[in-house]
Amino acid sequence: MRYTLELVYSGVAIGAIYGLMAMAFAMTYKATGLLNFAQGELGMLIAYISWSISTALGSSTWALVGGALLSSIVLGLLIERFIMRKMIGQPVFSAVLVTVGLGVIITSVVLMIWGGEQQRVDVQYASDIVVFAGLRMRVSQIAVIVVLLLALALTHVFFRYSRFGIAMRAVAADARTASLMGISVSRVQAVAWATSSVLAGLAGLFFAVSFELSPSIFTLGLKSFPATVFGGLDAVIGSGASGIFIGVFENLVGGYIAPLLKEIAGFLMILVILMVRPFGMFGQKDIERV
Amino acid sequence: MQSGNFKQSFSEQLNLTDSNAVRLWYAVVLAALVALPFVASPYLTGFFTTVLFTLVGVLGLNVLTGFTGLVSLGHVAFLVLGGYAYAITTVRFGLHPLLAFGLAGVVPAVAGLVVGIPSLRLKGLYLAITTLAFTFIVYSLILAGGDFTGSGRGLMVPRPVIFGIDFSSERALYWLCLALTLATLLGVLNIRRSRLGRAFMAIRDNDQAAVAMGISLTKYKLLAFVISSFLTGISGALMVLFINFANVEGFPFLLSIEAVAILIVGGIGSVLGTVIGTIFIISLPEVSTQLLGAVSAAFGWQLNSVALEIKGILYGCAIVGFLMLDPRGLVGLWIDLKRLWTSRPMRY
Amino acid sequence: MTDHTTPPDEPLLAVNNLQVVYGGAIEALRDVSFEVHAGQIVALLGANGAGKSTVLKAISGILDFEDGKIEKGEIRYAGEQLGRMSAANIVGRGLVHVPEGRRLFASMTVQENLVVGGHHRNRAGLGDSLEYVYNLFPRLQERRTQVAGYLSGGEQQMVAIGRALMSKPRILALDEPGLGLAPLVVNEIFERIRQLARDEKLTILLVEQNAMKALAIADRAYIMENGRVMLTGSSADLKDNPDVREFYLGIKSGEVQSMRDVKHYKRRKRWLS
Amino acid sequence: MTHLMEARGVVKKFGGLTAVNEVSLHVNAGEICSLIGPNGAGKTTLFNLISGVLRPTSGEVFFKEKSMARERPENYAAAGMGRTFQNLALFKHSTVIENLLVGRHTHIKCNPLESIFFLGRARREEVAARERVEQIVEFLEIESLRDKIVGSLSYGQQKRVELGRALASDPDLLLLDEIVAGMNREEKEDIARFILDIRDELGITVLMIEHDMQVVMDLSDRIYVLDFGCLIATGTPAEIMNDPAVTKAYLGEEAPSDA
Amino acid sequence: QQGVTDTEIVIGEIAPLTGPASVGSVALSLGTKMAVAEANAAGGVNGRKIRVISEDDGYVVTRAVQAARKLITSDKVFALAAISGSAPSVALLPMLKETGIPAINVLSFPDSLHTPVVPNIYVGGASHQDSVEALVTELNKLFPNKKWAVVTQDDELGSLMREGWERAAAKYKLNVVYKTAYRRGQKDFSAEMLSATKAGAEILLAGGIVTENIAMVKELERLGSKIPVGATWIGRYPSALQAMGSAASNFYMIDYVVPEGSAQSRAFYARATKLLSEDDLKRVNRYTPVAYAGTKTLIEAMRRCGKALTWACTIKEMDNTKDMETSVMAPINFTAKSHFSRQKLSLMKANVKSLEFEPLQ
Ligand SMILES: Nc1ncnc2c1ncn2[C@@H]1O[C@H](COP(=O)(O)OP(=O)(O)OP(=O)(O)O)[C@@H](O)[C@H]1O
Ligand SMILES: Nc1ncnc2c1ncn2[C@@H]1O[C@H](COP(=O)(O)OP(=O)(O)OP(=O)(O)O)[C@@H](O)[C@H]1O
Ligand SMILES: [Mg+2]
Ligand SMILES: [Mg+2]
Repeated sequence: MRYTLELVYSGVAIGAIYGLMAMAFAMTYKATGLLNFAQGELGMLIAYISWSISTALGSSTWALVGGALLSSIVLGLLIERFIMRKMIGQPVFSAVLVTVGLGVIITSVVLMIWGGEQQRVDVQYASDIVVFAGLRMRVSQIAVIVVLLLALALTHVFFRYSRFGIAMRAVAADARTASLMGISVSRVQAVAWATSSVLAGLAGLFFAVSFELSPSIFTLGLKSFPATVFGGLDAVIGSGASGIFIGVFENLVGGYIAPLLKEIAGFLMILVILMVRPFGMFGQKDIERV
Repeated sequence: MQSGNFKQSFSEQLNLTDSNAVRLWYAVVLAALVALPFVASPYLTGFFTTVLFTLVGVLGLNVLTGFTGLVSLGHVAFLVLGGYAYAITTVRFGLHPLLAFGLAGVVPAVAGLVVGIPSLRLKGLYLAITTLAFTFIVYSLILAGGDFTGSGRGLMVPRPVIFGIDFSSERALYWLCLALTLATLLGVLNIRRSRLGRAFMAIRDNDQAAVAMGISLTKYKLLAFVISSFLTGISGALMVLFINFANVEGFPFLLSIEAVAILIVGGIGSVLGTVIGTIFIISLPEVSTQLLGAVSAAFGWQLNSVALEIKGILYGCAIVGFLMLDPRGLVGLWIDLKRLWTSRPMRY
Repeated sequence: MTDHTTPPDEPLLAVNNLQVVYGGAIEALRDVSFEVHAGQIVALLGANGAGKSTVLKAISGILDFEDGKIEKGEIRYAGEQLGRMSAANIVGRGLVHVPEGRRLFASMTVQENLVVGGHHRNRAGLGDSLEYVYNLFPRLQERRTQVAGYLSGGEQQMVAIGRALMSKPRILALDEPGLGLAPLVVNEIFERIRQLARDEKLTILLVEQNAMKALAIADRAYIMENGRVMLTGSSADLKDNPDVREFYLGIKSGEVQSMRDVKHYKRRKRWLS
Repeated sequence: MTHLMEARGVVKKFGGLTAVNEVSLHVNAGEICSLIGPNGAGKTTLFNLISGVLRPTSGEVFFKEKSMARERPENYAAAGMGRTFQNLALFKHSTVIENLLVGRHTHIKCNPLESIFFLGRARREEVAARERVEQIVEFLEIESLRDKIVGSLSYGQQKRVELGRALASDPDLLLLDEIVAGMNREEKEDIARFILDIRDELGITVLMIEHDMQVVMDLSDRIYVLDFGCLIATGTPAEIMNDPAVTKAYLGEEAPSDA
Repeated sequence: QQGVTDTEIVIGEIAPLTGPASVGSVALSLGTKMAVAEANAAGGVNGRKIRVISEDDGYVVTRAVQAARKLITSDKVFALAAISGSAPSVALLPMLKETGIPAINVLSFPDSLHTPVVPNIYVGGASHQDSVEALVTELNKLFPNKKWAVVTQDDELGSLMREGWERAAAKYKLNVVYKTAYRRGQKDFSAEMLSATKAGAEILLAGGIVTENIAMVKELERLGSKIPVGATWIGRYPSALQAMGSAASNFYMIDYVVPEGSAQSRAFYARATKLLSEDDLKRVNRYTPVAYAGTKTLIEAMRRCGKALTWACTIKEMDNTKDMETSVMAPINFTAKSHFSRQKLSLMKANVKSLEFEPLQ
């Protein structure tokens, strides 16, 4: 029982990070109809940048968080303005591949600037341990869970009380017609890229804090695919929630069935889910009738 | 004199080319390719060998993704299966190399049949992700395969001797790859211009209409997967022969992405594009290395490891740049050039 | 055709010597010029592939989505050059284009489609417009929560028109509004168009294949062939033009001839050839 | 007498809404029949039921005396049913010729392997297919568009390709869904003439949905009128014209050819 | 002989100098650089200066093969001072056998490189099996009859380590309460560590490379367990210790390269500071001395050949390598019978403050 509880807890902790990444994926997908394959790399880059900023300012937590938010927004906007905007209305997979190329660039840049060594992102209290109901939790883990919940709440409010959600769907569905409706495609996508990169940045940062900062943490992007697909590529909130679910699921598999299966458990899970629900749990299925 | 090329009979429309000039070019290129190993350095021969066996696999992917519009991010799985099918059948069971080659195609083809099943329900990126999942499963299976697959250690694969031809020399291997590549090329071009290829493209463009025209989605989607994985499997076997070694580390997941990159950078759906794309992507690292070497030599830089990362940056920039230049891929540029050439001095 | 000595009242929309090229190779329009004055209904007629839709695409600034480009010529709207302006800004200035082939957001409900149409409106204005559209097309009222992708062809056409009206445009460019609509509804729509022009001073640029109806409500019409404007005049004049009567209205020797009596395949007479 | 196609009490429900309700109709060989009715009456849905795109909730469709209830959708074409789509369902990224050739699919018998080797039969069949297709191209006067990518054609041009693709399959029954929509008078006349000819010369039976009363009234031998999924009238053009129910539900007060 | 003029000798080196796997290889090539620089400073090998061409294979096997082909056939190098990681080096084997070019590898030593003996290939170091066996033996001395947990990778490395573990376990009748493999590249070890502690493990064999070990150690810390953790030299980077932070307080490492805390190591760093640039110095780690030793041995053999430098002679002299002192690890020995110089392994302990490993006294 206590064992299960422990498994679930640590599953939630890692799942929250997947969740943030998954939300980031869904956010760009919802507004552009493409999966940003550079997202893991983006998260990593932001983690590095904010780490450098904070170390430069005497490793202060606020510098770290501020740096992350600032750099991620800037990066998101830059990417949209100078790269993705040119791909509006172009074949989806050309655009997707551009993000792949972007990922390659980012990885090399990171290795070039910061080298391949592991770094420790030490934030006050972050790795301190709180004991609650017998569970030993790191502050950073609690923080990421809280952040995910916040992000979920905010996006909910955002989509609920603004017409932006619909505009995003319109742009993704048919950029040309959307612009005929007076929607500024590039503005909508800029917002989407910025928010998505903030989410990705937070995910990357938290990952770096709770594990380590190294040029291999971009794999976090790949690891979060199952969450995104499970929730539905365009379901921002769904994906976020699914992150937790996948995290817990993986841990239970690892703890009860076989650690070897743990890493692919998420992918096995979505194989099953997609057979039943081809557009994920909360995904928008596309309509076609003749 | 002929004022342009007019078809005299319908069968002429079916020919792959209609101008003798083009035929001549084909002949020249072919001759050059065959003669290459005599003039080129072993290193260059090796490079072209890489291009050739990669091309086989990517042409396979093109049938699936380019023609039929089913995107696969997991093609490396078929590559692995093909490679291991060859390795295991020859090393463990001492099968005749030719048979082994057959199996190197058939085993992945069967797997393709299985992976194809989701494609009957799933669309676009959702399908892509399932193929990705499939890759991880294959990796795990191979690693769990114990001595049979040589798990992590992999299997040493000796070059075969077929009909007295010893393929252990780089030349012989090159010619083998060349032959198989040309065969594949022809096959894929035939698909492209025949009923089969049209069925594929019909499914890609509008599956409901395709059904109304009498095309069975189940049959043709699975067929696309089978053909595609078969070719990729063969490519895998050739790759294993090239590196004399079957090992999962030899087939990193990135190869899947690279294959897709080749397709799109070259020009998705176009056979010519696939060829251009393959040459382009495969030579990128080499070229960038040379470039870097030259530059650093010119400026007398000490090339420390850090600078080497520039290669990665160049690689990425090339992909991004060319796609932003022309989202149709390199073949798009090629077409524009040709039109500029033919329709001079007028533009329309 | 268009005299460049600016008439007493500056036209709301003026197109001069427009040349459009698709994919750097296919010339769809050449030297197209015409004017639309405020409150007018102007009709564009022409055979398939004549370039009518291309004109509208050029005006509303969505050519680049199809790799099309304005090579020459200018588009003046309310004293501004539209040539380089982004589609969104053009809509913001009150020029709205109902594209051909409906192009609804298939996975959204009817109501959501309409709301997207009213992107620029505040909540109150949005409410009014919704109401207006719904009583223009009662059919949509019933279907409002249904996914647009599943609507019938005609219903989709209704949504497309309604969606454009949602943004209270100054000038409305309609590409074959009557397409696929039942006769009753067509009459209804054309009646409404006439009203909008008359009562709310809405200016209308109308591409329509049903010349009979178009000429019935238009003040002026331009007839296009192969990317050029071939003939222009007030609807009244055109109605009497023998060629127009034969090829566009199907009226021969006084009355509309039956489709069965059309013996031979087209021997299309060109005004210029 | 025997009907080429007959629908017996077909019903189609989409969730709550009944799009087609207990409709029975038939088409005799060599006829030109029309199906008219207000928007959303269920005409296209009925077409989809007849051509196997959708399965009826209840009721049955017979084609050449044979029940199609158990037929797989992709077999309808081979059975001799050809159709066009109201909202253009073309293969956008392929050329016009390729589109029409896909229409020939069921007439080419070679198997995948033969296609890959492309020798003997495969090649012969391809040649034959192109011959037929070129005739159709000529017929429809779209020679100039032959090698254009369909997606780049104008709406009306695409309509013609739709028609051509349906014809390429040499159907016995041709279902035309608003084929003349988006054409001007002159072009409508051509298509009209054309429809008469394929009936008279090729003996192809036609069932069409149209909102253009001119075309309907002038061409049809018989007309079915659908409203809210139910048949409300059937008969010759003359009868339909004077049917008050039809006038009220569909035509409106003024004359069909409203000058 | 190829690669030799009367003024210079060209030698080659293949390693994954780019990509996340580069940390070790970069340091490696620095080691080669040092050895060569020293030799050249001392007037070169019998008057010939040595030049190194290093090729990057990015740990892609096909590229490793191409790199080797380039070095041997195009650049015509005389010898190879490194032939990349495990999988690539095995792939290179046939080509190297065929050409017969002398090569020494200190980055990886899969069995097929040295058993059966390949005339022209030499490897120096300690196999993963031996390393783990030694690690377990030493730890078992320090912490007798504890309950063991063993976590290894699912790939080749993992299987080798398990082999070593089995040997030791059999020899000392060790009591293992938790034994599992994880998928390569895994980052989160909460489930594993939890199960291990639940099973009552009192000492952990961490079979990861770097990241994995870091994750395991930190996870144990979170779970509040202070059990000793042992790992092998693959991931012995100062940065790893730094990333572990306080969690490393009970972290042990087995390696055949002297610990940073030792006098020899300090001496080596002093030497490095002379020969390497500022930012290169930052990239030095335990792979630098390894390569230094390897290249030095190769150079030594070449020197003994005298003016008439040939492959045959070099190979002969390599075979005569006896107690070759490199000051950073136990002496290196090759004979015609054995081309694998098994280096003596010793246990060391992490020092959380200095971020160094210190010898156990
Ligand atoms: N995206 C495109 N790429 C290339 N050519 C195009 C494109 N769109 C249209 N064309 C060509 O431009 C010409 C005019 O097209 P347009 O759609 O304006 O005709 P239209 O007058 O609207 O015809 P219709 O009445 O059938 O709608 C046609 O010949 C068409 O083939
Ligand atoms: N797949 C579907 N799911 C839900 N409702 C549908 C579906 N297909 C059609 N409908 C509904 O069924 C009704 C009939 O549609 P249908 O397309 O048959 O009308 P129609 O007679 O063709 O009208 P039009 O003349 O405008 O084309 C419409 O109200 C439409 O909303
Ligand atoms: Mg048009
Ligand atoms: Mg319809």
